[in-house]
Amino acid sequence: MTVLSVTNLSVVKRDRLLFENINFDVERGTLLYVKGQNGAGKTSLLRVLAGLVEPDSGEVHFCQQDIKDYRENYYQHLVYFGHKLGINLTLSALENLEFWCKQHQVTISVDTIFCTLAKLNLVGLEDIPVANLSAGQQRRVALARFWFKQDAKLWILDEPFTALDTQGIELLSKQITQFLSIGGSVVVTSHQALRLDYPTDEITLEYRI
Amino acid sequence: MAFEDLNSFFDMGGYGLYVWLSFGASALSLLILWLDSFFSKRTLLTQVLKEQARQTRIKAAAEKNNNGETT
Amino acid sequence: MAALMAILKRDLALAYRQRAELMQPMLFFILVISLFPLGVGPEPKTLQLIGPGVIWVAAILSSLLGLERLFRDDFEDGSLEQLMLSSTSLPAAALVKVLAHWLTSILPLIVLSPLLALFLHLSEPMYWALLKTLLLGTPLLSLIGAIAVGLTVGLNRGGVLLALLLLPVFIPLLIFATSAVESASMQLQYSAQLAIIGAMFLFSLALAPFAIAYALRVSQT
Amino acid sequence: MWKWLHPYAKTERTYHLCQKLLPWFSLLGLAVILFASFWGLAFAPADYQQSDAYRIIYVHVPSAVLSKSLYITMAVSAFIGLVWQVKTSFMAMMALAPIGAMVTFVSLITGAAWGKPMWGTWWEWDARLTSQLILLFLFLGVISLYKAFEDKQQAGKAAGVMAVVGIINLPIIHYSVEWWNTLHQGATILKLGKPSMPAEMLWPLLLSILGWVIVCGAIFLLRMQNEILQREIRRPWVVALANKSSTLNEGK
Repeated sequence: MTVLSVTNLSVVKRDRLLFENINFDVERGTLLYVKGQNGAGKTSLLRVLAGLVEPDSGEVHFCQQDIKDYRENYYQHLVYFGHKLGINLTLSALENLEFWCKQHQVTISVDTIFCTLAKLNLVGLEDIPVANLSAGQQRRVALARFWFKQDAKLWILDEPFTALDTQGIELLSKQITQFLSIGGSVVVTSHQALRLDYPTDEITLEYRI
Repeated sequence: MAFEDLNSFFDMGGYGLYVWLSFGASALSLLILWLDSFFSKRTLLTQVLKEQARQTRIKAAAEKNNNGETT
Repeated sequence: MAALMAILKRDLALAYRQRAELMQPMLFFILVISLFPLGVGPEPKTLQLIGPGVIWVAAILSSLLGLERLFRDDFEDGSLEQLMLSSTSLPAAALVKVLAHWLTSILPLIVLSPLLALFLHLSEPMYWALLKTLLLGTPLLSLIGAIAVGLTVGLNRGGVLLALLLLPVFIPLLIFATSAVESASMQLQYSAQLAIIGAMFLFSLALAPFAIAYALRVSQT
Repeated sequence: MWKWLHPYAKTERTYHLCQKLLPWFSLLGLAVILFASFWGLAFAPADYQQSDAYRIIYVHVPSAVLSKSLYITMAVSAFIGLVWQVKTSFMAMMALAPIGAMVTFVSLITGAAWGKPMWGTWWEWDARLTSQLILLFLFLGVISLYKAFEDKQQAGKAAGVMAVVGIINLPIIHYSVEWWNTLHQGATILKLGKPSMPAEMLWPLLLSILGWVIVCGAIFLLRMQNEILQREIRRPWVVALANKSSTLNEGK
């Protein structure tokens, strides 16, 4: 059963054609690794898949429903992680994650948040403003959302491994493989080689001047 | 004593409202500023204690990880 | 519904944490108004004549100052993206954010208005007319202002552009509000002007959230 | 130069100095201010022209005098901080600013309350009141500039520059407002300042000024400690102090 299907997609950004007639499908339990040089349009592709940006032409379907028309249902099952972390710097990690869960209709107790943050070894940093944390720690706070949303069917991650230490990378890779094994599907871009022992489809975007 | 009895003292020759408003406002402002300074001193000190507790918590977790790895 | 309440609670908590920054539009409001007697002269008659117009222009300018902050932080740290990617409807979330912004930065201006009516020697009936026009008119400022802020949030030098976009749109509100206060000074009925301001407010209350949601989607690069 | 002052630049000694002086200042200040106010309110004779309304002078004049002198003290400590890089003087400046703002605010309220019986309106654009209002804006400007910075060192320097700029402008503002006022209205009949007063009215006034100075001194000592604690929150002596004071509280 295809989770995500893209038919002849083309995106123009600042009057530059990034890519055109891109077609691919993502089945349940598959990992799609989007490769390409800097400026090839990987981030723009992911933002179009998430429905944040309108494509120039082409359609994106989630479970055979166009994401433009069934936006609410699509976002019910999507978790997105982009370059901007999506956490407020004056709030504490705890407040940020509580807010994120309320927004995405995830009912969660405070101590599950605490023990997830402990897993991401952020012990003792839960209730101070996120501004006081290092860049890597802030990313791990933002990545905690992948431990919370259980009913998600699709994860879209834009270079999640940058600024993470080896322990962080290993933790996230384990979580991704575990999600894939229970039938979730993941679209990811990354500059480091993916160290996931899981069959991955690949798609490469050529760089156009 | 410039006033015969108590309520002429409060009446202040008909200007009681203005006199007592001024004295009340100044007393209140001084009091509020004193309380604000006093309580922010206390919160600063408790902040130091909280920071202490956080450090010990982090150290304890770090030790637990090391023991976890070594065993 | 719980998500909308969560947004309101978060924005109010954030505003409380940055209350020093919140004080600035209020100080600007008092300062601008106390400049006028120094410029025009302290005679109560002239001050009363220009009073309503001065207070309303100052209210519009200081709300412009505060508007910039409405989506800026959320856009920069990505919370706006996550908000758009949640299943809560964006127009409703935008309306809640505008309400939170109105409560935290424009309501204090209204709370200050008696002091300023004192500065400009406004009479009692004039003050009540001013208060009514402020209570009805300033939400209109926030709603329409939020549309322009939604459009310019992506540009990093949106400040002056914002004023350029919004001031023409605020002119009808300024005209009816000041004329309401003036007719109050002559003990005349001003419910007609109030009705027009109320109509403008309800009109924008109905349509602005969708326009704000669209503006936020447009400014996503 | 000023060798004996340098040890106090060391924050821990300043903190303990403030701790020693605090009880004296607060008790003495409270006593003097209460005594003087009561003396001024109850025992000083009524004024022949304004009967008892003039008693507001026992609150208005001390706060007006104090607001100007506190601004000057703040600007001087800012100047010392900027020129000789003495960190504690920036802390002193920021300890003084809220007290100055509060005292100026009080002088405005008492001035307006005194103006109502005299001019019939709560607010009158009288020269003295207007320059007090502008002084309040100068104080609030320095405080909000200080609060806008994350790093306290940088904030201190920036606020210090604004305080020095303010002090240079203070006389200019004062005389231009006086000139503006006489230009439009002629000197107001009642000189709000210190009219020549008989001795039994003057003594309570001088004493209440002294009372206000001591009370503001006590609040300054307390706020100075706060500024020191805020800057040195990670230092071991602060941690030791916090533990000692917490065990003290449990002991009580």
